Amino acid sequence: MAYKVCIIRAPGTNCDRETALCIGSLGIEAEVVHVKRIMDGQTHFSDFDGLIIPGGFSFGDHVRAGALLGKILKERFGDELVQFSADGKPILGICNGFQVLVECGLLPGRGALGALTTNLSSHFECRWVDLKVEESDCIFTRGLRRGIRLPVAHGEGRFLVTEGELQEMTEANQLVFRYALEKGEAAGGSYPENPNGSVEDIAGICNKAGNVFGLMPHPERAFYRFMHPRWTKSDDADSWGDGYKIFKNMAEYIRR
Amino acid sequence: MKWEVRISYKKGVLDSEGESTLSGLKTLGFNNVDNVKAAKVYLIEGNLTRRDVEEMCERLLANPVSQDYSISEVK
Amino acid sequence: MKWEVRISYKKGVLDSEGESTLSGLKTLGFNNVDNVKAAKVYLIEGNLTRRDVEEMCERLLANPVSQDYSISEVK
Amino acid sequence: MAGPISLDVDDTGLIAISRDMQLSLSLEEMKALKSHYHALGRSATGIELETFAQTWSEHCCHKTFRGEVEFEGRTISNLLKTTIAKVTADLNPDWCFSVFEDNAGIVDFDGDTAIAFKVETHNHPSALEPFGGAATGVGGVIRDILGVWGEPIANTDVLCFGPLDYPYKRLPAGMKHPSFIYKYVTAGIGHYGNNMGIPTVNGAIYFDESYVGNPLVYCGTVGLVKKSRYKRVIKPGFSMILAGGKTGRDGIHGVTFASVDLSTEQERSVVQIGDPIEEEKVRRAVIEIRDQGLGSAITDLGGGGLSSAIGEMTELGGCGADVHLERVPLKHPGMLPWEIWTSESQERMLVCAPVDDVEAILGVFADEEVEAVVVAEFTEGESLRLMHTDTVVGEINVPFLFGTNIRTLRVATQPERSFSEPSVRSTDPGADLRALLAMPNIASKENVVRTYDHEVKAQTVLKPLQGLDGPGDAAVLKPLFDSYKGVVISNGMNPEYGKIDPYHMAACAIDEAIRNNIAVGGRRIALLDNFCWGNPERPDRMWGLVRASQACYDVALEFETPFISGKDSLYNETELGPITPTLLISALGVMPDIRRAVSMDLKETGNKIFIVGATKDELGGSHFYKLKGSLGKNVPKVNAREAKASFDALTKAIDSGCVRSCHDLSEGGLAVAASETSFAGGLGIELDLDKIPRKGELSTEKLLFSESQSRFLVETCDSAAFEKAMAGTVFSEIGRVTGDKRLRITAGTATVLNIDINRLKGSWKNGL
Ligand SMILES: Nc1ncnc2c1ncn2[C@@H]1O[C@H](COP(=O)(O)OP(=O)(O)O)[C@@H](O)[C@H]1O
Ligand SMILES: [Mg+2]
Repeated sequence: MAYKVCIIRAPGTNCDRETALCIGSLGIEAEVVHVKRIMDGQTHFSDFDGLIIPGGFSFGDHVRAGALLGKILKERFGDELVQFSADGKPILGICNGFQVLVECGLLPGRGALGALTTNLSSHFECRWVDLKVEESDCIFTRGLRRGIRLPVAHGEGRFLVTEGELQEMTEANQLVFRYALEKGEAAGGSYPENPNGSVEDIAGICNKAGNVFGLMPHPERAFYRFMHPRWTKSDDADSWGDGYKIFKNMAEYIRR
Repeated sequence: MKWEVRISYKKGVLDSEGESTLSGLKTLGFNNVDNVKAAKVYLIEGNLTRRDVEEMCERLLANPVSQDYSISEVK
Repeated sequence: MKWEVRISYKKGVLDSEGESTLSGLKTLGFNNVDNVKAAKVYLIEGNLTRRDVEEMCERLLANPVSQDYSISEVK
Repeated sequence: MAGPISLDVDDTGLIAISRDMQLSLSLEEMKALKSHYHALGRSATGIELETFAQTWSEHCCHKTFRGEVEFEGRTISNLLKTTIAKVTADLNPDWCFSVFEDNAGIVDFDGDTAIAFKVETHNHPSALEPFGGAATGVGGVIRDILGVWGEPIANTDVLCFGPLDYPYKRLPAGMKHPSFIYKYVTAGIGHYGNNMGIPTVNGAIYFDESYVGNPLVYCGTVGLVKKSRYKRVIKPGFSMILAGGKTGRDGIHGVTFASVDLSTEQERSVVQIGDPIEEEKVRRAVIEIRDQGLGSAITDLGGGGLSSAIGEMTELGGCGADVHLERVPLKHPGMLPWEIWTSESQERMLVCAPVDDVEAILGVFADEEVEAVVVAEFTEGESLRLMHTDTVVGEINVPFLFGTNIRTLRVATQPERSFSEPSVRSTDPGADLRALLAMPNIASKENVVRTYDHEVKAQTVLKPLQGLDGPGDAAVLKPLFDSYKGVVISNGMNPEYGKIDPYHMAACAIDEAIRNNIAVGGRRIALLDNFCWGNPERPDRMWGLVRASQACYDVALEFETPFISGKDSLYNETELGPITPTLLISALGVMPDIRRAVSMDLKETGNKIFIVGATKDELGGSHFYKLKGSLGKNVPKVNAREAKASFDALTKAIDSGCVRSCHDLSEGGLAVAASETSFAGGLGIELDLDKIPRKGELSTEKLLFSESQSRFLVETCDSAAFEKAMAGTVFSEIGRVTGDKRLRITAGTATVLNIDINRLKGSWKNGL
């Protein structure tokens, strides 16, 4: 049986193609679906084995980044998505997708609240960052141990949660990626290593079960080594980039 | 002194934030909304005259070609 | 009816836009500015009660973790 | 003006009509109209005159470049055809798919895939409303790519501003300060490109006092075309579909017939704020229509709005059309027919299709939530009929509209100027180098570059910042999933040299664009020219334009690099005077395998450093002289024949795999290039000036800072292989990569400078 992942898009989503190519190259069928088709009832989330919310500027990121798409998903398809996640199907939100997951309440977790707000620099920023991979149950980062490098490109990536929820998330091993110094330890808020001022240098989080994952960096822009900004220094242009493993894990998990 | 500066788009200039907020609200079921306009507000404190604040608007905060600004004192 | 919704950062959440505007103004020589806060305003028209507008804020316009909102009627 | 306008008046009357309706038509043109309408035996209508004004405007038909120029006692007719386009005609390369014809130039790439490239300027709107002006500039050139059925894959931007520290006191009233323009122009470019998900991969920022009040905003887009889907067929009976944003009173030039009341006047804003999300939806729909094989022709709506787009379509089809203006979706109710016809509202495209395709095309637009309507039908004959509801408001003869050729005559006279070489010395070369690195034109543009997404689409293999954030020479993209073929994009521009000599300025811009491309591994290069100039009616400006065009012919021919498209923006003058004539050359190269791409950062201790090309006493217009407050005289000159041989050899060297890094020498010369490659690699470098191949006697500072063209600094891991590839060209081993982090330059045994590379990087990073 062919497994299928839904890459959901709204007007302004713009990383759907490259994201589909990544998961698609791993033997999973990737279908890019306009959210309108879900709203019209032509397509259902339940037809898929996984969901990716890719990067971009859904609905122009008006109101707040990811807010409009997030609230539409929450209010119109909240129950369906909660069920989707409860069934253990993987959900990946990249950049704008992470913002959408937070706005629709699938991250940090059901009922709990978070926000991804304007970068401390107050502007959009595109750069590669070092990430520390934390101990977690996140199914997307299985086998990732050492630090990795991925690019970020966003204006609203400063993750905020209340004190209490942060503690709960930490205890439940929901922190997955933290912005790090080149040597590997967490950035401690220092700029530009932490590019946006996120609390606790948080770059990516998952739900308690580990099958819903949102991150600001773009793994699809680090799928092959030749996407890395310093690939010309070595001669392994052909090998995988640091983002590959995230999609590979997703594919393997779906086929489990 | 505390001043409030409000920057909005001039009539006829596209307010895409207002437009998409309107359609977002409708999608969420607020069918009685007819119109939404977005604007930006700066609250500026300091030992400043109205003339100073006007100058700030002209030199940095607003573009007179596409935006209107209004200034009011906050008591 | 016409309502004005104002969205601002919660206390304790750094208002990066306000900060960068402050430093921009200082660079331009406005040395008397002490503080700048940025906020967003929506002017919403329609047959709406205050309760409707509150609901809009809770359901879409404001994020409870990072933002406060206030509503006033525009006459 | 609803009523007919009689052209049966004398010359003064004609001039008055042109002036009052703001048609910008010359007396000759008005007279041609007069006799045309006389023959027709009727008066003109307002909308008809508007159409002639648009179609015959400088913007649409390039009067200066296609007109006649008196130059050095002879008459050049059609500068474009006899210089720029002639390069392409003479070379006639079989890989040029479409040149100087459509909205963008198109060259072959890989099988059925071709590459389209276009660069436009958006200067005046950006002076008025920098954010909106720059954003709509980006949006406009993206539509040029959509307008050849191309899928946009990358943007470039080259920006020219006044000095950021220009005194406020000296600004004329109403003129915006360069720092305001700089801030909002860069924000506008980032906003549009980022939101549309098109990476901004390459560009430049340049400062000069002449750009105060008249910034230059060059926006370019590269796209992929499927040759088998490139269609331009128009036949009577076909329909024209207008799709995208609503049409409003934006950017209507020809102000006013009947007196306008205040409220409408307010709506008619001169500037527009583009909506990238709308254009992103339009992009998806257009590509889907293309891929489904629907539609028969396409074009964008830019200057002149519907009047230009539909007019050009009828000309292309050799037919007429019935246009139903009341069907156009409007932003502002009650717009008059002529306003609808000439509105320049953004984010609109025009698709032509046989009737059988129309339903399906409308369906694709609807799927993307893009408004689309059939606005016109092509008809037999040659009449462009404009209708509003059931009234015919205008009827224009298409052959007359496009065939009337009133040649503009310009005069070119060389201005009398004299130049001299200063006698400046460098008593502290290290301090001078640091000062150079901090000069705004040389300093790091990272603060701007990082506000643009240069990675979206995940195809950017060589990025604008390379190694430890060094300045890359060119961007390399890998646009196809299943091929390692690369697209290489670079720029060249040297306004400073033009202050001395426009001919050599143009030659250097071409050399720079090409050598940037060569440096990373690009080849089979196509060029775009983009002239921003002052008023061409002034003989001195016109003389420079002719000389620069002549250089384009001479040099590009020698390099065997055809021009495939271009643009001119003239009349860039304000009360502060004309801008420094500015020619941007954009280069589009390809490479067979991106895994061979070479970045500019040093890679490994012990590798040898070579310089390619000869160094000469050419500091006229150099940044070293500028630093010392002089302009000089000895402007760099290009020996294109020698340069081509050495570029070809370097390409061979790169393909052999022995080149580990390569950086071109430009502003600031050898010393600046060495600093950049070194701090970008985080490694030291040791150079001996005595080993530099040169022409004539050169002092130390001239060796360090000369801006002679066609030169590179190359790091190789295999000197023998490199020397073999380069045999027969001018090059020399001048140093090596060192493990310490110092730039050490000697002249034989004497130390010229010895500086920590991080100090150099500090100066460079904090210059802006
Ligand atoms: N100065 C120029 N140099 C080279 N080509 C030019 C120049 N001006 C116009 N062209 C060519 O003429 C064609 C039409 O140009 P233009 O009228 O600017 O098109 P558009 O309005 O679609 O931008 C383009 O393909 C362009 O290549
Ligand atoms: Mg065009």
